[in-house]
Amino acid sequence: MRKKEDFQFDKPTWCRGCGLYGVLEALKRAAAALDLEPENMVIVTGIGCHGRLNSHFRAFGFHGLHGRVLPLASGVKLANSRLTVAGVSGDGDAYSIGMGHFIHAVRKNIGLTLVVVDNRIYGLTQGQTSPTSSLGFRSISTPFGSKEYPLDGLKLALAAGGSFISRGFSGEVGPLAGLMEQALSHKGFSLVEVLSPCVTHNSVNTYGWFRSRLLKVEQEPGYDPADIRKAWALLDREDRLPVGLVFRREKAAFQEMVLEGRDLALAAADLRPDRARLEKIMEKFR
Amino acid sequence: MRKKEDFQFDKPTWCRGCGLYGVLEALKRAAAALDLEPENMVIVTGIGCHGRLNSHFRAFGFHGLHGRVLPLASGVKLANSRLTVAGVSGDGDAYSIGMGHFIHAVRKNIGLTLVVVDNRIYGLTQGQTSPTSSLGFRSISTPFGSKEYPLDGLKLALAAGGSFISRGFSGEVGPLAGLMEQALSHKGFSLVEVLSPCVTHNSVNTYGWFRSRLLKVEQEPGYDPADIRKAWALLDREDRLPVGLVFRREKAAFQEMVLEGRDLALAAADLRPDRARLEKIMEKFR
Amino acid sequence: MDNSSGVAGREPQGDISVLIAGEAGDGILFTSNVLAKVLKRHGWEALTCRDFPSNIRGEPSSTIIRASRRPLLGRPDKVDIILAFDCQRCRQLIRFIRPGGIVLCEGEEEAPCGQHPPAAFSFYRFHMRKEAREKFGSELFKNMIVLGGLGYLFGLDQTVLDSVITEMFLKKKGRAVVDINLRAVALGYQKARELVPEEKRTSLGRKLDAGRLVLSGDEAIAFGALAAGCRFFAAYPICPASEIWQWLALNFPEFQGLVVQTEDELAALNMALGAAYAGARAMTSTSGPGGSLMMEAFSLAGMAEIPVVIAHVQRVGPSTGIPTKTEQSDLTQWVFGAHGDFPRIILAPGTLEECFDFTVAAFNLAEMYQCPVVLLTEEDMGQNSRTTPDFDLGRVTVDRGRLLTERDLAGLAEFKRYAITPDGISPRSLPSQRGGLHMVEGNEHNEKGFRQEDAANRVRMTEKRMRKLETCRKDLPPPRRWGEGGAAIGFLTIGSVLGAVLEAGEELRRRGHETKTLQIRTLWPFPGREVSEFLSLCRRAFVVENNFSGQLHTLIRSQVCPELELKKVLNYSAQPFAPADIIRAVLGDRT
Amino acid sequence: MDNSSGVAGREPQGDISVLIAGEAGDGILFTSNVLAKVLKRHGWEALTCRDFPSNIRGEPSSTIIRASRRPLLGRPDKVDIILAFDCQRCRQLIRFIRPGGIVLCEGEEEAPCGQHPPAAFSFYRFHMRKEAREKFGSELFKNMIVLGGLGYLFGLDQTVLDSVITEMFLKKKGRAVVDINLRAVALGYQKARELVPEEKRTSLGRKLDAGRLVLSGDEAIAFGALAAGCRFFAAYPICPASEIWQWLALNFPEFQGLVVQTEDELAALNMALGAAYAGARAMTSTSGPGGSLMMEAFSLAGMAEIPVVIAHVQRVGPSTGIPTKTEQSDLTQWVFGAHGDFPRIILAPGTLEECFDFTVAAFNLAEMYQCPVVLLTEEDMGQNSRTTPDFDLGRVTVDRGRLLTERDLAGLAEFKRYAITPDGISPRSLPSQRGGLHMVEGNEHNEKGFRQEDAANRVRMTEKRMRKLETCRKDLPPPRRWGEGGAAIGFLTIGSVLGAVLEAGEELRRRGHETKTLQIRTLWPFPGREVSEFLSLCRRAFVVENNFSGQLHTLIRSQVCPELELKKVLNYSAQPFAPADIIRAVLGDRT
Ligand SMILES: Cc1ncc(C[n+]2csc(CCOP(=O)(O)OP(=O)(O)O)c2C)c(N)n1
Ligand SMILES: Cc1ncc(C[n+]2csc(CCOP(=O)(O)OP(=O)(O)O)c2C)c(N)n1
Ligand code: SF4
Ligand code: SF4
Ligand SMILES: [Mg+2]
Ligand SMILES: [Mg+2]
Repeated sequence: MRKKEDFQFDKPTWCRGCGLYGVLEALKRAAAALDLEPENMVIVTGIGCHGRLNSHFRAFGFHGLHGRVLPLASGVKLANSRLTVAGVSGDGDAYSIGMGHFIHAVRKNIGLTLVVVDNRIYGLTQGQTSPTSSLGFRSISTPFGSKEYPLDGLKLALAAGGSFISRGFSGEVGPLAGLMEQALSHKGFSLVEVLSPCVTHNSVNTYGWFRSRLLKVEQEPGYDPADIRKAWALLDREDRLPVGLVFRREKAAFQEMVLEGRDLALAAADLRPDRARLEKIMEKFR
Repeated sequence: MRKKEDFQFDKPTWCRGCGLYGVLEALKRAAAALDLEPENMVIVTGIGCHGRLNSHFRAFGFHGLHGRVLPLASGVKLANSRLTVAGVSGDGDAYSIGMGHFIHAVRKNIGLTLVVVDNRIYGLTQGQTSPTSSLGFRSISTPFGSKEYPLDGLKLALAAGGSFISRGFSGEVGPLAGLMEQALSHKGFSLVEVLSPCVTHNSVNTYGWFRSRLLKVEQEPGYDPADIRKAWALLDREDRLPVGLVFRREKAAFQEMVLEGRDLALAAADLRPDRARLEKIMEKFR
Repeated sequence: MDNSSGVAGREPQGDISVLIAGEAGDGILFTSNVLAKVLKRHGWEALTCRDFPSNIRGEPSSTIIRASRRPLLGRPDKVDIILAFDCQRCRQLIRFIRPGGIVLCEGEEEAPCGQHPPAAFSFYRFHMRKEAREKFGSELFKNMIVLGGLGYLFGLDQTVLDSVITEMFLKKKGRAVVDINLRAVALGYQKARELVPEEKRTSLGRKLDAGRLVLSGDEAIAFGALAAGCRFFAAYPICPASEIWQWLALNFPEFQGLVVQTEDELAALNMALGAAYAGARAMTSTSGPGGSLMMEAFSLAGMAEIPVVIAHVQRVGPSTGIPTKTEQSDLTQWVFGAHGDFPRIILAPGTLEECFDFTVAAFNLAEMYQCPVVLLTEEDMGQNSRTTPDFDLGRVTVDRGRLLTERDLAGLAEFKRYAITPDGISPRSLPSQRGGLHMVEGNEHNEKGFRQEDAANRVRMTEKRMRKLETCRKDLPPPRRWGEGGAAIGFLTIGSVLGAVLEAGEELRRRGHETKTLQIRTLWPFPGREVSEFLSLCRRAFVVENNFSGQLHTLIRSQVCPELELKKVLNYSAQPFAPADIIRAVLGDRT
Repeated sequence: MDNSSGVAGREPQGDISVLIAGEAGDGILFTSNVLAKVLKRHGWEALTCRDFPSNIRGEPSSTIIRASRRPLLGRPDKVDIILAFDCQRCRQLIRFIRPGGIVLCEGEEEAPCGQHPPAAFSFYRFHMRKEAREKFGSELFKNMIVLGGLGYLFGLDQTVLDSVITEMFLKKKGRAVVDINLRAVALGYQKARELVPEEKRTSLGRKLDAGRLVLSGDEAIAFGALAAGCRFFAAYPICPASEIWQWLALNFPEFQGLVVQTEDELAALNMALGAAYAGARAMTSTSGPGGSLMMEAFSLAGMAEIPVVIAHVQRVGPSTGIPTKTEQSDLTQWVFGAHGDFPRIILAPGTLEECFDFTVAAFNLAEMYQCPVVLLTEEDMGQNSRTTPDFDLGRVTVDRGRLLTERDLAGLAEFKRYAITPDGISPRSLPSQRGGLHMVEGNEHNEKGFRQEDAANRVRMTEKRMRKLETCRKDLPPPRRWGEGGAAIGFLTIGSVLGAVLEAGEELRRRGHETKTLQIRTLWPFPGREVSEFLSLCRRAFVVENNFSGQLHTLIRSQVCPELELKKVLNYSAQPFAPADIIRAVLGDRT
């Protein structure tokens, strides 16, 4: 059985108190709980403070482009579907520049886990308003208050046909690790959004602010994460922030469908040219 | 009072029977019904068969890039909010490559009308599977059947906070024109998705196929387009395709918020340098 | 020549072409592909040359099909036969008929189309559409009637025509469909015979057809990818690159390959990068605007040292331009575009064999040098069909470069993914390999792959990466020389323009001007030495390319600064070069 | 020199610099900006030179602040003072201290940081953090203590320091905050005086400070945009361009301008195009990967002839590279990138006045020539603060080119948006204008803007568009010559490298080598004539630029093919040039 320390690598340099420490801790715990081998895990990150995560998680890591976590991670998964592939992204990375990929990866139900570290700010670039910042939010990009309605990634995932939709809070690492564990075991696309304070640039959405608004779905009487209408109604509440496993359904995953019947990972294919078969193909051009 | 012929320009070259004829006709009728001046209308199109529409609609026209109808149209609207700005896009243009912009324009509630001509195929590029094509759909891009779940633009618009969400059918031009008329009068972002057969490349989703699945929301007993949960439940039905005004709410539009208090369109600003005011600004650097 | 079919008719000139003109939607593409195949089976070299609108219906659309005894052809200047679906198109194109040619037009008008001196060409009304409707109940059969008619006019062997059509329909549509189509062909043959006297037609005899293929550049690249072991293809539809996809979509499943349609080109290249990183041989293809959208990930591939192959089939730009027509105006973008300095390899095949071979090479180079490799062609090469000698499948090899096995990894004291080495190439491991754990970084990083930003590391890592551009030179296709070494006139060209240049060269020789040609086959790293050498042996040099600004010319000048004045022969008409364009430029040049 | 403050101390050398070294998050940026302003108020020329990590916390971060009597400076090779927040950083950077300099370090260690001969420099422990905690209850005040300390070491006039700080805090934070900060400054001054004997410090006297500003290149561009009548700015956050946005976000509202944060760079440029088309003067700004993402819409702007301005502040590439550091490796991308041939204008300011003036010019050029105009700078110019003479606001003019009024339109028989004209410029109308209805097309189109694909139209329209590149030459900033016309050594350079080159030139002259410099200010269309002329008057020529591959060098060669060998002086260390780098290259050159 692996321990979470098996996934630790080096010391992160995030600001003291940053929610990302909780995210990293939860991911390590989840990987340990599932006894994953670091060699069989690939963590793909976007550009942002969240993007430093895989420098400190002992597994294969790919720090790609801003907003392109999902296509990159999808390529990895499809080339070798035996790998556990997780993306770690931010509210800017996944929900602003990466929104197109987000909807389509959810829709196709590609077997990845996406952790969206939502600090409601662009952390790394020194604190601009993000698509999850609330109307009126002041920052260096909107010094007189944002005029944009914030978006809800979970609602969008639900609308896009998501099969595993969850939210955690980096101030509560235990439950977050639990969600990640389930997400990493899910065959299709799994979303774990994490409410995660940026203590340096966001003085509005603090630990306290989040905590006072959390609504734990497992404590809701009669809540059933298989009921899509309940899930929608829950997410549509404006007063509270639901956390926990909001929705889950079984649905064939993209890689299961497209790789059906293949016994080898694409990446393990024997590449030696099979002359006879190629000759046969060439006949088509005669 | 203008007539629809005032908006006609030249003869389109779409395939005989293409749903786009219905879309063009409906848009002309809507513009005429609202007595819009061609000079105060801008139609922005994407790349696809739908992209030919503004070559045949007498108004200002901008045939931009594949997938970028919305940012382009938003720029026009924000620079001159007195204009009526409509985008005409396709299922590929708006929902595949343009998905990121779609979600964000809906979210910000920018005062545009977006007509998405959904023929469930990439028409212009000779018939590839699109994000609205159904699972198993065969085309030159998926000769052995698509392995992707289709998406529902209306659901996504609802989840993104849309304020005007509707769907029409190019086989029923009258109701479609009615929707467009309402959409063009809406202050915020208005979506008019049009189920529109491609008679050349899509032999599955024909006029008959669509017609047999239509569910006219105004004929649903007790349907209330102001009720978001009802709207969600309606869209979540898998057996039928709701058409009509599915959802509408009042919500300040982006241009109303950001241009508040301005008496001139940005495009009409007096550009002559005001030396005294600039001198004052320059003082900041002393 | 073995004129075994023995049909009577005008002696074949060794070169004959037909222009089929109609509208988009008329099925001209199908007709020309069948004809090209039939010509090939007759032992002739064939070239199709399409001129399609970027529209589905109702706009002028035409194709030239050319048969010749020599390979590597340009677009013909004049054609021997025009076959038009309506009078308007016929009038527009009739200027292309050679003196004495044959024009068949379906139009309803009384008078022949176009004004011409009575003897300039022979004009006939040929009612393919009407006959199709009346005899077969559908206009769809018009193309079979056209094929039959051309069969007669070219003096083709009907059994060959019939067997090609049978092959095409039998499996998918069954015997009955084949039969009715063959009857339509026969009708067309008969109708043409009734119209055109035997002595007016050309009779293409049959030669031996062995070891030859007929296909498009897109297909050759797709086949090359399959042969090279590519098993992952992610792309977004775009003309004129979609045929690569279409071919792979049909042929990959049997080889356990995967084609993924992505939401856009950003996703396509990023997904291919992910798959390549995970160990699959991965590729994407695109054109025009799609290439621009790939610039960001292209730069990442260079920085992160991911072996990926991008096939870019150029079309007319800028912006949406003319999506269905040919141009070579993305050369400098791929060589100099994308932000930052990083190693890249750009290959530009000029023949179908090169399309195949360079694609195989591209996958090897990508893995050997751990960098993005671009296959740059153009619509003319990508979509038009040409005959070619068989591809040499024996030459196909797979070299995965410094990819380590788990055993290799176990033998290492420390694995450094970005180890600084004399040749710039670092060892590579794949996810799932024991001992191979590492970070891949798009930020500047150290040898272990971790972000590091100090000046000393920056300098070392930049030099390491860029060193690969020197190391790889020995494995790149050098420029290819054609023609007489001693010739005073030198052409420098690229891609499918080669055919027109070589043909122009032959004609110029007949007119007393010896020429030679240097075909640039690797655009980057630029083969400066070879180009300088070639130029030093020219008295006059012409850079021949399909664009406005002379992008190849710019590139050459930036790299070799020749003493000789490099002249530009440009064509930015959205049409491939005709040899005549080049001949005119050379003869008109007064220096 | 007017040494009015009369503080005692070492005679000022005409040049003095301090290196402040700590970690990201230490507030070094604030300190250096205050200091630069104070130095300017003393009548000195100032330059800040930051070296920040692309991280929020905990990684080495430092800035040099340099004061000098001459303008246009390079990064100093050695500094007079080092002020370090901890011993580790101090040891890393101590090699930059000039002999006899002063080192202040907060660290807890006994021994001085770094090994050095006893007399090499004076070392002191200076406890800004500790004092801040103890005396003011928060480490935040450490920067005030530092400012006070430097005030003493530079012999600055305390009233100036105090007034700058008061201005900064009074409005936003109130009197009480100002007071406590001023007390911290005073403490720092006193503590430094207790440590460092008066005769060791430098005393910068005060000169007249009139008609001068201190700001960054990003701010100068933002101000230029405002002055030019830009009222629409759409962008996506990215270092090191965000300061343009931040300044506009603060200053636009008063001028009824609008800043929109888009979801990505694709949207940013497309939105700016939409606004420009609708008649607003519109702009976006970006860097590195954002530029790559804009290539597609850049090409559209060229084809559709939309006047748009793009400010691209280069950073270290490829890919994410080092986002916070300087490089000039996107030159060829903007000149040759994006698909297809289209007209574009690329301006590269090398001074703050040029940042301002060229931005104003960019908006005029964009409308006069109806094409995209790029302002290309680099992190060093964009983010570092420099002093400059006042911008000449009297020079600001607005020329909207061939934009028609409704009256003009009424007078036309027919309005053709893309009319073919001798100079390539067509009349333009705006949405809402009566008589101005037209189509804008990214596909190839005819004069009316409707898609048209035939060869003749294609050729005409391409030539029309590209003609603008010739027509516009007369209005573009020509290369600027610096130095002695007769000098044998010529430098060619671009952007903010200018400072280091000019400074190197002065030093070389002192060592007996006359030099001259050609500053390329318009990259495209390339000023070939002027560059050739300059080169013809050089005996040796060096192209000095901040990248690995010599992108300016490549560009020059591609356009002028000089007989002279063009030597490269490159710096790809992610640091701006120090004059010494250039001097070394020239003196080391053995030809
Ligand atoms: C294409 C591109 N555009 C912009 C940037 C600059 N950039 C770096 S991080 C970032 C946003 C970070 O926000 P988020 O994704 O929320 O991450 P956080 O730092 O908050 O974790 C941006 C805009 C970039 N690297 N690439
Ligand atoms: C960036 C880019 N990628 C690809 C294309 C090629 N392309 C042109 S139209 C089209 C899709 C058309 O589908 P849709 O939007 O549904 O329009 P339709 O033709 O069905 O109306 C594509 C992929 C392009 N023009 N630009
Ligand atoms: S800036 Fe914010 S998100 Fe980034 S490390 Fe600091 S606290 Fe965390
Ligand atoms: S291809 Fe389809 S969508 Fe395009 S014009 Fe024809 S019928 Fe309409
Ligand atoms: Mg964030
Ligand atoms: Mg479509």
